[in-house]
Amino acid sequence: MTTIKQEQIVTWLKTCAEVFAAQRDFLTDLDKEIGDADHGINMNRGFEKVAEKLPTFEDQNIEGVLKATGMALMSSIGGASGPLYGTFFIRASAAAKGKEELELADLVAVLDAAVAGVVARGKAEPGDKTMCDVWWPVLEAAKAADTLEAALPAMVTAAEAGVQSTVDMQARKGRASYLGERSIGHQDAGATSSMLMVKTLKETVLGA
Amino acid sequence: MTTIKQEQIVTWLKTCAEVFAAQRDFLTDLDKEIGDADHGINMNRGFEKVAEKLPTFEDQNIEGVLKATGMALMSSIGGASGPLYGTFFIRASAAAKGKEELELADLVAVLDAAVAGVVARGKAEPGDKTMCDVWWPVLEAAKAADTLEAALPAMVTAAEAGVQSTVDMQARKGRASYLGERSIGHQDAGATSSMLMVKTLKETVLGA
Amino acid sequence: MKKLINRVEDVVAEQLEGLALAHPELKFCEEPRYVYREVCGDKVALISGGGSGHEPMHAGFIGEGMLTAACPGQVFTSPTPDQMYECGKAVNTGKGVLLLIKNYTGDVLNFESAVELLHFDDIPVASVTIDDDVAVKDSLYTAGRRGVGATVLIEKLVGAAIEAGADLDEATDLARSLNNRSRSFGVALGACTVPAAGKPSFTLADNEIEFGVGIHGEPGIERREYTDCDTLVAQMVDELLDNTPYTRVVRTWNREMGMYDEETVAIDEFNAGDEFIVMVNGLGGTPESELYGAYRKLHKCLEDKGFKIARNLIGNYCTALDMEGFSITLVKADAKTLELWDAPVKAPSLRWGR
Amino acid sequence: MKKLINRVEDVVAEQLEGLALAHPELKFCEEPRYVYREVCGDKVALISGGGSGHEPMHAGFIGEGMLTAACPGQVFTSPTPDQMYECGKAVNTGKGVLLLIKNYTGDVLNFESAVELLHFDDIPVASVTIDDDVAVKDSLYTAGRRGVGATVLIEKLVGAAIEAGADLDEATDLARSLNNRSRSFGVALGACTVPAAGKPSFTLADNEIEFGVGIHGEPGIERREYTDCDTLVAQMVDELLDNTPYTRVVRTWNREMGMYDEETVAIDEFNAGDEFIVMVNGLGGTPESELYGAYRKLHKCLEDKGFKIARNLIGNYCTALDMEGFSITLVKADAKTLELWDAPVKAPSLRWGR
Ligand SMILES: Nc1ncnc2c1ncn2[C@@H]1O[C@H](COP(=O)(O)OP(=O)(O)O)[C@@H](O)[C@H]1O
Ligand SMILES: Nc1ncnc2c1ncn2[C@@H]1O[C@H](COP(=O)(O)OP(=O)(O)O)[C@@H](O)[C@H]1O
Ligand SMILES: [Mg+2]
Ligand SMILES: [Mg+2]
Ligand SMILES: [Mg+2]
Ligand SMILES: [Mg+2]
Repeated sequence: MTTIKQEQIVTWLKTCAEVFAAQRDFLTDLDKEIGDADHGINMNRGFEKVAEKLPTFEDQNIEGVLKATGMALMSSIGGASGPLYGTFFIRASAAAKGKEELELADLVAVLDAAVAGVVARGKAEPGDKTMCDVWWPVLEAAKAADTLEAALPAMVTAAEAGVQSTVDMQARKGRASYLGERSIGHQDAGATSSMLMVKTLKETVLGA
Repeated sequence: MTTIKQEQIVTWLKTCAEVFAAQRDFLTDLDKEIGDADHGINMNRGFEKVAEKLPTFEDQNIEGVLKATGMALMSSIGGASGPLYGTFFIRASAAAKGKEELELADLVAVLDAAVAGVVARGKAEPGDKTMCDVWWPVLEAAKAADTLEAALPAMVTAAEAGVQSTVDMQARKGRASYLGERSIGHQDAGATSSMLMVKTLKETVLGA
Repeated sequence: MKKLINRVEDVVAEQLEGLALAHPELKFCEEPRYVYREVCGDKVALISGGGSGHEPMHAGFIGEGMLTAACPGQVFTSPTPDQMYECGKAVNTGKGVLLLIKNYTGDVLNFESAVELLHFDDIPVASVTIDDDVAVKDSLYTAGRRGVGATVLIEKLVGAAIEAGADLDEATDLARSLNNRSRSFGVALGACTVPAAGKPSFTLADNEIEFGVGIHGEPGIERREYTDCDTLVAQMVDELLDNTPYTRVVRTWNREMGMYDEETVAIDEFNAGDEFIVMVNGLGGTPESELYGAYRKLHKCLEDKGFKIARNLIGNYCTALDMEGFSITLVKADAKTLELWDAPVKAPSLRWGR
Repeated sequence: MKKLINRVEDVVAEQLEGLALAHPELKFCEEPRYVYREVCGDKVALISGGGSGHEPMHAGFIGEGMLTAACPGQVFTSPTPDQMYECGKAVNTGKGVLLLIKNYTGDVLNFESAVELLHFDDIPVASVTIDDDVAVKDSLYTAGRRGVGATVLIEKLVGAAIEAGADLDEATDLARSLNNRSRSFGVALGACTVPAAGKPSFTLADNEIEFGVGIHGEPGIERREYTDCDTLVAQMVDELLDNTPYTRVVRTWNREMGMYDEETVAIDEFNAGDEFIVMVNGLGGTPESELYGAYRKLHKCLEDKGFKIARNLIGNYCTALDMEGFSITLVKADAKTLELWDAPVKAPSLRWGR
């Protein structure tokens, strides 16, 4: 394996829909601690919509699939995570222009654009206790790897460490920021959903 | 002892105020089961008012004391029991015209008028599960006795039996009537407060 | 129990003080307790009252085109006769006083005493007892149908008629006729907590409701299984539209004789084609959004059965403290009724056209 | 959890359907979801929106003299950009569209996307982000002060200005200036239950409250001991009157450039002698009577400190489902503001003069 195939991207999205259905209550509970108890519901609704619409765009190239995914998320999630994940996929799509498969360098470029989009929208900084605290280390891990086979597990490890790192942070962006110091000690919901997406990608491409 | 003295009536009313303060929650709990959870609060408020006003009328004869008590209850209890107990004392007062003390025959006449007043107002019939199911047997017991010493304990026994008899009745008057058969199995609150007044009278006059 | 109050004993007085501070056109007499407005012109005085805990009913409905005054009792306890008596004396302009009574034993006994006291003071007085709660099936073995939600609508409609010049007899007849055309039914999803009692009046499992409740936190006529909003509303509509005859003794104060005339009167039937003013009323702890969810089903049920909703009122109007639940009230309305409904009203909790 | 709903997924749609059935002057578009009225005349369209669960806000405030349209999201979740975009296109009369945004990350991100979409469709568009919640102390380490109760008052006042002929820039300036003169503070005595979550969002002991809550069932800035209503209101007034400077970056859509201009702006001071429009707002599970109890203390506190209450609004206007608790909002008002306040309004949940 030296590339991620279009079909794998489609499978990844379908599997994400299953993962977010299964993790709905878990993510919502995380959001209950320091948010408004809806992140799991939001992600589940968003990816249900993606799965529902997939048949209408699953034949397109990776650019098209990612773009349609972004639009579906943008118009179904709502909340803070909706425009952020929507932007993530729409920017990723632009960086995947014309692609039918992704080499490691493509993956890095796609991720780079996607994460930059999220940061441009949400203006998060490192340590703000957001999904970006997962995406930055994930991007670094991808950049540091030599092969896709090495990159994907390293990205998962980075994502899991990123999620863990949010526990001790004080939130400075989003709803949790209103809790001030009381936000410390809780795992960020959006970081967790991001990690699940990374993990699902790795499992889709390399197996569990 | 062959009469109930004016001072004993005054002491009785003061003691009733203490009894209803102490039994406030108990009576309210009874009313919670099949009513609106306020009978103890109502009786407590009413007799607190009587105790507060007593200094302004405790020198009057029994007629005056009972009248003022009835007016105080009427304008402070509210609910169903307010006009009923108010009427009870106002009618009792009329039957105690000019009295400084009550012989057994006076007590019977006073009770007779008082109970008739309650019935005229509330239109209760025997077995309707109301305070009247205490007052009727109490009146009978008083009528059947030969001396005050015998009458008072007999009245208490009748009152206690009257209260017990309400347990198995289905309410047909007042708020509890709305529960239909669900009112069966619960002791009536107003019957209980009436019994407490009888018991307190006996203890005031004859000792506990 | 945790409530937004200070000392339990002061709850009613402090809340009324707040009301009068917020609405300076309402005056507040503390001893005996009543709230009133200066009546503009030579009009009949319309007085309502009852236990507190049903806010905004009644004091929130004092204003142009609605009530002249209200006599609030303690929480869930009817007011005492001296309140209605002093209040009636204070607001009577010479055109007389109409007392609206909700049919609960305590209310009836206390208000009827006040009727007598006012009568003996030579004040023209009348009273109408409202008994719209169709959850109560018979009048023989109970204290009769309770007075609940229809009270709000009757206060509005009779207030409008008085504003338009109705005299005491006309206002009384209107109130009585409206009452015979009014039906309500209430349910509780959760109990309320009377401040002085400090604990909820009953507990319900997650799949249980009290079906056919009044407005005093008392249990309903039946504990039922709860599945969802639509099923419940459909059950309530069946109760509301049931035309099983209901008669009871209606007491009318005879101002010549100084005593009550008694007459057995039946309520009106509801038949397909009838037009209604409809109220979906929250009992205090149910969000307005959920009331709109219930209204949706009610609207469909009534239309399916050939009835027409001419006007609607949705919100918390006749509550039972913080009880979770709601009631539906239907008033059969003709053109004249709708005209009275549409007339301006300017009370703290019901306002339009002014 | 027991709620007056059917399937959790249908809650918002069914409740809006009920609203539109009850108020046929409101139209309801299901996909994407928005509620609107036909605008009479060539007026600016005033659009608000946000997560559902705050009823009657916002759809209950659509009507003559207030909102043109509202875009409801899922419960406690901001709407998506396509809703505001399609809605804006539908209600624009040519005079442009003003979007009122509550300052929550989700709302801001979704609404600002809609601003861009409308702009690229050549529709004159502006947005004002409301951030009145003084419980949030700094804008540097948080997402900034939340938009809460003042939204209701600003919707009313700007709606009146638009009714009176204000153009897009005037309406925008007014909204922004009102926002800088508005402060709110909320507390929770008990949590709410999001239908989809099925359990309360937090639990409080009998002597605890959440101090400084928003309107999404989230915990407050601090858990405090609760003693009684008066003490709590006094604490809230201290927070509301505190003049510690607060500045934040305000974003103004530049219709020439097609981008946001950013400017650091401070809020106004409150000083003795100021007149206020005051709102005591229930969060959904607190009875109106208790709000009047709170108003009593608020009135006294403000008068003692030399402020004047020119107008008041007491009731459930900006709620958090069935949360027990309330918020206080103060808007500093001049003669012009009061004139706008007194102007007629005819929305399902706010009505006078019509
Ligand atoms: N400014 C931001 N930048 C990046 N991520 C953010 C930002 N604000 C919030 N988030 C992420 O969004 C998640 C919350 O998403 P969600 O619960 O769906 O939305 P909401 O907070 O509107 O309810 C947070 O856990 C956090 O990871
Ligand atoms: N018609 C009636 N005749 C006699 N007693 C009655 C009648 N109706 C009610 N009662 C008595 O009043 C009691 C309830 O009093 P209370 O709780 O103070 O008033 P309310 O029912 O108005 O809350 C009942 O327990 C019953 O004994
Ligand atoms: Mg959330
Ligand atoms: Mg009682
Ligand atoms: Mg009572
Ligand atoms: Mg949310």
